[in-house]
Amino acid sequence: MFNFLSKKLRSWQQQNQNINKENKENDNSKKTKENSQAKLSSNLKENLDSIKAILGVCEDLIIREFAFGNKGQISAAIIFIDGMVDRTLINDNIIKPLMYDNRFICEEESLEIKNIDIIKGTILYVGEIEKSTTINDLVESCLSGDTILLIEKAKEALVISSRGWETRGVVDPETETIVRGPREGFTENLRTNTTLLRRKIKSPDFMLEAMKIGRKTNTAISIAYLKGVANPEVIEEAKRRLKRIDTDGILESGYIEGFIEDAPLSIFSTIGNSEKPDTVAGKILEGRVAVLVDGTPFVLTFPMVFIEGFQSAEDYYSRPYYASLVRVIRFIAFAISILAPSSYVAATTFHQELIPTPLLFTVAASSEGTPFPAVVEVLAMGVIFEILREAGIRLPRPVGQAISIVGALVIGESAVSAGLIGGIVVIVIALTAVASFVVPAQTDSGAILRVILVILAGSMGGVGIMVGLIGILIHLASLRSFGTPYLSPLAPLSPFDLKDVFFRVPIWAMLTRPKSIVRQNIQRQKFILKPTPPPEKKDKGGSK
Amino acid sequence: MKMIILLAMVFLIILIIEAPKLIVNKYWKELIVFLSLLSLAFILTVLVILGVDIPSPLEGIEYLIDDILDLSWERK
Amino acid sequence: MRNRKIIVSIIICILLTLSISGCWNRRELNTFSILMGMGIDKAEEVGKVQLTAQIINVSELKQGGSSNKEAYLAVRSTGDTVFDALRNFTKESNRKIYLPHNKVLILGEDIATEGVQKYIDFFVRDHEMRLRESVLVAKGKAEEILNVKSELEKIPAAGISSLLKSQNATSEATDVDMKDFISRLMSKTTAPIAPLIEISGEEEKKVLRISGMAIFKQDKWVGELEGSKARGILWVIDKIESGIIVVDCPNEEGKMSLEIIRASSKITPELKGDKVSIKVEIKEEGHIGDQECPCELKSHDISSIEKMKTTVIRAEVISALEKARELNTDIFGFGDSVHQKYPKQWKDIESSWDEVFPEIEVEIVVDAKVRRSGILIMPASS
Amino acid sequence: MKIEKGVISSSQLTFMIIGFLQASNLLLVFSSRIVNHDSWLAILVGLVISIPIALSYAALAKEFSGKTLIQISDIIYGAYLGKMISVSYILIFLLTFSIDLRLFSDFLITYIMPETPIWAILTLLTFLSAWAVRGGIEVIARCSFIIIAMASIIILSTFVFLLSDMEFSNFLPVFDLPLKDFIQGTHINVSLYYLEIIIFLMIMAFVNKTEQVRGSMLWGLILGGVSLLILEVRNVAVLGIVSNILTSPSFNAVRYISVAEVFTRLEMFVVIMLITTVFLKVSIMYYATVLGLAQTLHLRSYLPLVTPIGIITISLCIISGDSSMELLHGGMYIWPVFILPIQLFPVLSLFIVKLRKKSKKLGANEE
Repeated sequence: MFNFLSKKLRSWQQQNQNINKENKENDNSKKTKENSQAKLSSNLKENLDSIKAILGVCEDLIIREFAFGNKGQISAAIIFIDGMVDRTLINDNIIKPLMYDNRFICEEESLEIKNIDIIKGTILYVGEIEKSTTINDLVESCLSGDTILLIEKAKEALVISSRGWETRGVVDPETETIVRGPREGFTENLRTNTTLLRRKIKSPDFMLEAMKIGRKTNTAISIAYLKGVANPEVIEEAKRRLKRIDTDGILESGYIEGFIEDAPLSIFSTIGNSEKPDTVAGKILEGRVAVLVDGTPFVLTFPMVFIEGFQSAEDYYSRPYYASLVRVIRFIAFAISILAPSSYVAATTFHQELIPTPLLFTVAASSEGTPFPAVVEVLAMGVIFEILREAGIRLPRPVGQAISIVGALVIGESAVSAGLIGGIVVIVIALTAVASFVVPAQTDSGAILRVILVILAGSMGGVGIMVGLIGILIHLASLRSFGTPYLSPLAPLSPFDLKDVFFRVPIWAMLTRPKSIVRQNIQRQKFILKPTPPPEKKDKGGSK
Repeated sequence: MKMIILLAMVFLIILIIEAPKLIVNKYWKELIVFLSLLSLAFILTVLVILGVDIPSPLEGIEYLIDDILDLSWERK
Repeated sequence: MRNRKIIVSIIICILLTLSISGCWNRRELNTFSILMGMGIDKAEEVGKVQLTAQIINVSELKQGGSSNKEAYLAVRSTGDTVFDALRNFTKESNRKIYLPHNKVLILGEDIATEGVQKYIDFFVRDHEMRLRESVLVAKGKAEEILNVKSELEKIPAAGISSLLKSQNATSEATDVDMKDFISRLMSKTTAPIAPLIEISGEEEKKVLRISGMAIFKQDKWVGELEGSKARGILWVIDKIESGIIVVDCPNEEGKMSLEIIRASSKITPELKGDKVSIKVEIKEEGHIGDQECPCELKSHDISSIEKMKTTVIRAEVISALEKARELNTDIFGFGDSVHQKYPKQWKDIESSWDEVFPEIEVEIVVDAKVRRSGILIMPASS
Repeated sequence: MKIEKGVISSSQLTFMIIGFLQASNLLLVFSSRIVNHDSWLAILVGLVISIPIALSYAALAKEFSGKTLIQISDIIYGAYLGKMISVSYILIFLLTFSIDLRLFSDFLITYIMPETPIWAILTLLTFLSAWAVRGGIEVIARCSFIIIAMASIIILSTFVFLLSDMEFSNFLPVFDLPLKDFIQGTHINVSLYYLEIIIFLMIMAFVNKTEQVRGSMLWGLILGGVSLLILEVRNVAVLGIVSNILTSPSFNAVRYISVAEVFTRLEMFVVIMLITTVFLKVSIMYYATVLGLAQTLHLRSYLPLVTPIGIITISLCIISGDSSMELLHGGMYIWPVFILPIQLFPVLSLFIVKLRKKSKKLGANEE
């Protein structure tokens, strides 16, 4: 016993040491990298060679050597990576002015430093130019799409911002389609995305902080928040967690989510994501922090609470009564999506007395002669449904339709008429499937919960379901997202925030930001904004 | 017998899960309390499974209240 | 994070133990048969109970189940006690009987006259039983009642259940559920009542008929009330839903039928010395439903109709009362009402209630009204 | 060194008390068996009697703000006597905890799954509570609002559904029983339902605003008492005399619901309500037991005690009574008598503290 324990302990310690070692090695490699930050020499050839040595001979690396000056006496080189730059900008605004502008008359013994400043200051027609002296910097900016201008005899180089690559335009987002509201969605381009947000919140308080994560990918990310509203602790914590990330690559915001979320092993996500600028802007205005990642249209927002999944941007654009009705329907649909199969199993195998008599006859008649117990039927149908769904998403559209036909025929008709499964099971699963799409944020967690609850219901009946639900409740109650309890504003209860949970009050009555998220600047609008008719004019002879 | 082996396994799992944390943190006192409570629990459950007639604490209370102090509501 | 690992492993442990021990109480729908109606009789062997159960043949209820079999099966079994007999069904049937959907419990005549207490305990004690099931008393054997096919319903028990509900239309019998029955049984003075069911008609065309109310004394069936006499009880215990009262036309030949729309009653006991007197106030409202005589009714005619109606109601109550006095059973709950009003004096009266009850003076105050005359002002014939 | 870092708000304390009392729905049978249809009166009188005692609990908690019952008795009675008192408190908590668990398992077995062995249900419920207890007081407190919201909706809606079946003449004649029985019924009410909130002396220490404890205690007690009252009125009005012979009048009353033949067979809601509130109550008791033990032994964490105590409880549940009839007898005649002095003990403590303070003041004045 104790042998075992001590072994276990020892292996732990070893693991820890190994990890520490690795970390140290990483640090070392970083240091050597920093040491090797060679400065530019004054020889163009040398500089080019050292850049080539780092970047290697790639087909998309283009080095254009040319000469300029009134006598063509200054040789220079432009380095850029094809496909990541705006070619017309390089041709028209960098090479053309340099070679065409003859006013650049230079003495034989002219100083190289002066040349650089003159070129930067008077010749190039480009918005953003920086000077750089180290080769590493040059390589990095070249890789991110800038153009480098190297000049003979200069110990500095110009980094000319010329990023321009094919991007998708701003289009209707696919995951969150709405009827009323802005149609634009985020794109893969970080700059476009920040612009979309900036266009919504034109305030000096709106802060965007840049960061680069990923040793190999060097992915740019931005932290967006509203200064004076967002909880500074959350911002600090977010930055701390983001800085902790030391990985080779970030390809999508999901990577970031995985690294910074509070409950990495939970089936519930504690960080929200959205593809719509208006949704994200709304969340930022409520005091949340957003993280935009280059290369993905999905923007992370946190702190996230459970009920956020039930709120849609459109709720706030439509009239409050309808919005509230839809809200309630979403809650019902979520309940159906996780409870319907397990309730069916529990009712038909444990609590037949709960089924009204005529319904019981129908259910009994439909399950008469089917070979499998109800649990197996429901689980199998659930798995088949998930397979169909997955196939439908992954396959190309035309084939996807074929899948749905096959699914409908095989499962809906043949299986029932062959007596393999009861007709009621098909109805239950179909209802579940439809309901599970109503709350997209919880679709994935719902699928898992469904399976767990069906198994529990199959072994313990209704008590099993209740045990499962209480377990879920305990789990949800113990979750936090960046310091905010996941179940707030329900638990802990903050009565003021209930204005936006089961029903949505009119916009003019939404006086405060959610208290569980924001600690400062709680009030978001003036107190009396309820529209009223203008006061009646008191002149009595008005009718004439 | 099958039940007792099963029970021993459960207790072993509990021990493996809980004890290392206490040892790593050097919570010696807690470890002692934990181990003694766990062994008490083990003895109790084994006795229950073996069907040994353990006197119920409620019977003791009933004896105290009813027979010694004569305070039971039933008598008055 | 360690916490979660612990939780996950505990969950695995529990799931393992659960799967090892198997699932308790699990029964698939096709492993038991649903009971719709139950009848209790005395078995031919002395001291044994015979149960008749009406269970559903589910595959026949399926749509398109076109074979000409019945949708139900009536099975029979005997045993020393009710529960014993119930379990003995499995000797002949491969499926266990499932009780919670039982609609009617029919007590056979022999059982009812012997005393139902010992037979009914199971139906209250078992967790599968509900307090909503109807209790009936059969004239003859309960088994025979359950064997009579229903014309409109696939399942006879469901037919009996809806037959009971339709008694509202005449209010000459009322549905008595298990809760009412046993709460009357538990009361020290109030006697249970239950609708009485019998078979009428010839061999091939047997039909079931609710003939009135059975009156119990303690737990023994002692007598019955039929037709308007049965309505007499319902007037007093406030169970009248609807019904027709037939009176003579005020001035001319012919009859009128008056429909009862709503009725309520109130029992007020009074204690003077040792003498108990009861005042029963009945309020009734109704319409003219049918009129044979061709005359237009004036307002004073209406008041005479009301008077006649009052007399009819009073007569119905008195006939029930006389029957109760004759059998000396307190079916109206007079004892309980005295208890509720005079809790202190009650202790003295309680023990001698059997002597007190037949002597009680009952004052019947009926307030009957005719409110509307249907869509006619006067008969079409004039 | 603080053993519990969590902080709860005073409103959460109220919710927990309400849920705690709503769980006593299960125990209603103890007093209603004795006082029959007058049990509503016993519940009301019991509530009135319990309020001053509960307030003295709150006063004690305020006197020693941030200290649990165990620490308080350590301070008042010194190291040795205090330890003895603490141990007896813990034993009582453990016993009440296991008896409640046992009664609930008995209920489940009687009404829903008669063939399931009791240890399976006990293990499942204890595991759930252990999970919540491991999460700390904050998790239990957060669960409480959702649980009591659900339970209250169920209580009110079943009341409404049953309105047409209620007969209020069932309550007549009022006070139709010997005084002794009434006192016994009230006593059962007081010590089995209301004064079990002595356990909250372990929890009040973690309320963020100590001055609001008094109010939330009062509100919790009143609202919880009112929900018990509603339940009892519903049961007696619907079932009348039959409710005296049933092991769970609530379950049978809700089973009786039949609104337009559509809303029928709703008894699952009673199970839902009971399972959630009993879970809450049991978790609170579990937490108090474990925390109390850890504090008595001056441990740095209570987490290692959770699993062993849980297993001991399961065994205790199984051995605590051979049959439900035995438990019923104990609950009706023995247990209330046994537990009342312990429940009144904090009042004595408060008295001692006040006396000491006064004498100190007097002493200070004389000097």
